Amino acid sequence: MSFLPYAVAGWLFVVGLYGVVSSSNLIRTIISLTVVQSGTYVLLLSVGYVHGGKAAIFADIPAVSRAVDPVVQVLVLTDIVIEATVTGLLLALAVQAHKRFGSLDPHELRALQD
Amino acid sequence: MHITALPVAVPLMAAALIVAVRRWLPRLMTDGLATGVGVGVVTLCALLLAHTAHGHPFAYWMGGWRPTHAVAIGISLSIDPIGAGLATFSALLVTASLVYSWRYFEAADGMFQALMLVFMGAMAGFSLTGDLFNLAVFFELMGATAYALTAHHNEEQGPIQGAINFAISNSIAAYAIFIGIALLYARTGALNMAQIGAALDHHAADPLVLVAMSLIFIGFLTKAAAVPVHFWLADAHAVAPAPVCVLFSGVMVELGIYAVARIYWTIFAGPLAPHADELRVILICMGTATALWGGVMCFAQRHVKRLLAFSTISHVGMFVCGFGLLSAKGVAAVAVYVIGHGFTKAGLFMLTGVLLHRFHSVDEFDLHGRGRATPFTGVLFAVGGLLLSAMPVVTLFFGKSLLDSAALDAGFPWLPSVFVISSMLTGGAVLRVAGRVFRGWGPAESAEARQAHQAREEEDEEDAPSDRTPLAMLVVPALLLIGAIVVGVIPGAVPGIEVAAGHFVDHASVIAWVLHGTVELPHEATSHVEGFDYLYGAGATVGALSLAALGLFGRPLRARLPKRLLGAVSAALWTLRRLHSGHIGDYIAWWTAGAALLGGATLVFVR
Amino acid sequence: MSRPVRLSLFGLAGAGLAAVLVIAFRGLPDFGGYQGVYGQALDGFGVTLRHATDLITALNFDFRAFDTLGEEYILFASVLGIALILREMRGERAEPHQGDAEEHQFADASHALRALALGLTPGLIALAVYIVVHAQLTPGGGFQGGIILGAGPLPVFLAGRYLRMKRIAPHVLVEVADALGAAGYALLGISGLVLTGVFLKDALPLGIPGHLLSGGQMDVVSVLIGLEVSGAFLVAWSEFLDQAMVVKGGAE
Amino acid sequence: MTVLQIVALAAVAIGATAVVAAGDALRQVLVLGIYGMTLTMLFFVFQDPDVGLSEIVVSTVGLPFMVLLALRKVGEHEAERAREKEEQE
Repeated sequence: MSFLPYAVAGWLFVVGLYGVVSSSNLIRTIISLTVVQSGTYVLLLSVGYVHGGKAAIFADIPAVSRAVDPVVQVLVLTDIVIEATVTGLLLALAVQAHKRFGSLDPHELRALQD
Repeated sequence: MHITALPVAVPLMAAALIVAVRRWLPRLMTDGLATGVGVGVVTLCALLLAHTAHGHPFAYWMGGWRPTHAVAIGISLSIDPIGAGLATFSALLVTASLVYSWRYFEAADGMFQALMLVFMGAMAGFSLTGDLFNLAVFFELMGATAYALTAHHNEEQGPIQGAINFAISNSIAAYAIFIGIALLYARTGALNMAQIGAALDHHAADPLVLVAMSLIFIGFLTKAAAVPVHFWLADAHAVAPAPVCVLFSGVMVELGIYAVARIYWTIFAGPLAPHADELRVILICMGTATALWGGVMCFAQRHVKRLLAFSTISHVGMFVCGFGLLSAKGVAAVAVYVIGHGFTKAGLFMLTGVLLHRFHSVDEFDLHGRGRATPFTGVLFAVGGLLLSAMPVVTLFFGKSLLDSAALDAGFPWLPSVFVISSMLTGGAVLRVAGRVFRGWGPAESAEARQAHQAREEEDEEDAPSDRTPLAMLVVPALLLIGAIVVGVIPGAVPGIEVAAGHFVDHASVIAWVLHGTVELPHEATSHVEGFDYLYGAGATVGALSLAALGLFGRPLRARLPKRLLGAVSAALWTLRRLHSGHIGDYIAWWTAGAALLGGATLVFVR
Repeated sequence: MSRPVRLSLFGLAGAGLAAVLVIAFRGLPDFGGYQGVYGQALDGFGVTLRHATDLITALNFDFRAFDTLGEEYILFASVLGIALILREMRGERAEPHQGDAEEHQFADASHALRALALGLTPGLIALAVYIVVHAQLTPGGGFQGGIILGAGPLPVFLAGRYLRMKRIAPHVLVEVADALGAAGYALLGISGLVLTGVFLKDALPLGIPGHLLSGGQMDVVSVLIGLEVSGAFLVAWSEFLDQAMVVKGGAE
Repeated sequence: MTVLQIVALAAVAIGATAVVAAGDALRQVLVLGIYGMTLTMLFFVFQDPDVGLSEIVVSTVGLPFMVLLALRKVGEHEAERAREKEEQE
């Protein structure tokens, strides 16, 4: 059972990749990309979890009690900001792609075939 | 040093300020401001380089959070000559590119200059940081800026598609890096690279460490564009504006290699030392495949920017091999080669920009003979081709002779011939273009008419082709090409890089100076150029010239070859080209395969 | 590659990657049994050193503030990229159709619903400000508060008044807010350099843990980030809104 | 491991699969919103309230708004093209 969080993280990563590879609509590709990234959140937070630990906020608990690892949370926070912004950038590109190609199917985007 | 953080902070702040006032600032002032900041950052980086070059690498702790009991609680910039040198080099290229683009296009209200400055700060941060997660943050920052810059010409199909492929490939690469970081953090409880390295020294290379290494490697190698995770590069480089390509090919891709090398030597060198032989084979296989694939595809192009893009991939193959030799000499060779290649490739992309500016096309056949109108560009272009073939006594030549000698030392006597083939193909392709475009040599029509449309559609933002080239657009590439010639012959430059590489690969000493501030640096430069190096170098240049001639005048010769052989070759080439389909799903399928292969290979062979 | 070929390649590769990941993950410490030196060191003296009760904020805005600087510029660069990519192209025209933009699809909404939506705006802004200034005390900070602050004007749009929303949050202003927030963060780092000799080092008094003005520069950082994030998200949203509501033509 | 954690993890795994498997893009946006909720729940049971708060503002406000507007723009395009086609015929 203790392997479950890690397994879920791996699953998110691979299933998201499947979404990216199999997608026939760029907006779906982009959404699948966020699933890949959420795999990294789950892995990081699972790594830093401590049984019985509290959130690392010491407003009303004594500082000596066990807390979950604060560092991984900060990494995930950064990760989430990156997700939101890069996704926005990609969506802008998708909107523009639809204007230029008249389609969002990667198969129809044929400007760069070698 | 007090100024340590400024190469990152100053360009970022300047970019934001330019955006804040961009609607009211005249174009001239925006350009002047951006260029001024560029010059300032080059100076700052050069000061860092000068300080460290005399044997004083040091760690700068942000916010004053020095490590307590060798546990880093803050983020360090870990400054050594290689990192500071790369920061200087990248700042120099951004500045050159900013000057070049003064007249290049109607930059949209300062957004272009602001993005270029962010890019500059991101590359400086990437080169200097000593923290693994911070490295990934700057990787993403470089990425976000680069995706936007790629799509600058938003009126055309190519740039949009190129930017999408670039962004998705590199985002997934970043996620792989995050997974690797999570694994290392779980094992060591550290994010500072030196501290992770120190913690891993007590462990054997178990599967967790090996997979963490593979994922981080494949992530940064995606940025570097090694086979089979290289597909995005040709797309992005073919469509980005020329001043941006200068940075992509000249330094961004090389930063991927730098990250891999830095991470290996600081973090993994301890546990992997007993397995270096196996790892060497894996990396050199990858590098060789990249060098040859890129070289062949390069020679097969007629779209000049795409041709240059594949030549970059081919050179990345050499860099991967050079790093993969896992020796100080290999690192030194790559460092020298990166400088020579960066200057040369930057110059060539700028000259291609001149073609685009003058004739609104970058198609080799389309431009047949038209380049006679601008002979100076032609001379520079041909010089660039000769430089790429690593002609004796230019910077690239010194890099290559070091690379050859490192390969022989490590027991790969066949590797120099791969390098020669790569130099011949990439140099030959550029020389062929020079001959066809600027002299009108060879036939004006290709045997196959593909690609032409695509290359012609690529337009400058100006409406009509112009008959004059702005001075800056010729002076800057000329200066860069001169740089590519002379850096290697500056007395002490190459031996200095060798000494720096010796420090770079000294795992224990890096940990000591980052975490404890103690510096002990005993290395000396040992190598010198041998007689056979000149022979090899001259051979590659002659080979490149003959390949160019073959490409220009070889059609009658080709008719005499046996049909079956010709058929097999063109079928193989056709397959290779089909793989570059522009379909992001294909690219990510290959990316997954690359990650699985690298991870699987390290798990199976390194034990 | 054709779709079946692509999917079969991925089938093999994905299975391989999954296997590699599982082998690696087996080496991880048991879930819940993590004992890393970094987190423990901080748990030990985060509050005492920084006088901030939310250790996450202390890490984000102080110990690892340099990461956050990079992160804020990722946001800045992406939003600049969005504006660059979606800038008007030849053949496009930006003309709000009175019927479409001024009173768009929610025009049928009852007055009560509209009033409710409009009433949300001040509430959202108040909530946002609370979250931003309590960064060092309770969960949340400049980023979370910034998004909520940015979302403040959105109810006006949802109430069917797009053009009025643009009047509440004009494009130029939000862009300048975004840029000044980003520049301010870098400037804060440099002012640390000037005042204390170290980049990003805190030059402000730490205050009493638990108080509003505790944690030194964290409050300043939080406000700057709040400014930048709200500006950035508003720029991004209004670029997309412009595309959806007022930009016509330009298709090939 | 608590029951709540197991439930949250299972919900996340199922949610991700549903996002990838969802039929059309509009439905996918909806499922993505729900997936964001499951992630938020997971972060709270993992004692990470800061992260949970971030995830909830991004997944309920930040992203869906952009995705929906992008979809609307694309849809409007297709309608326009269809109209032009009709006119030509």
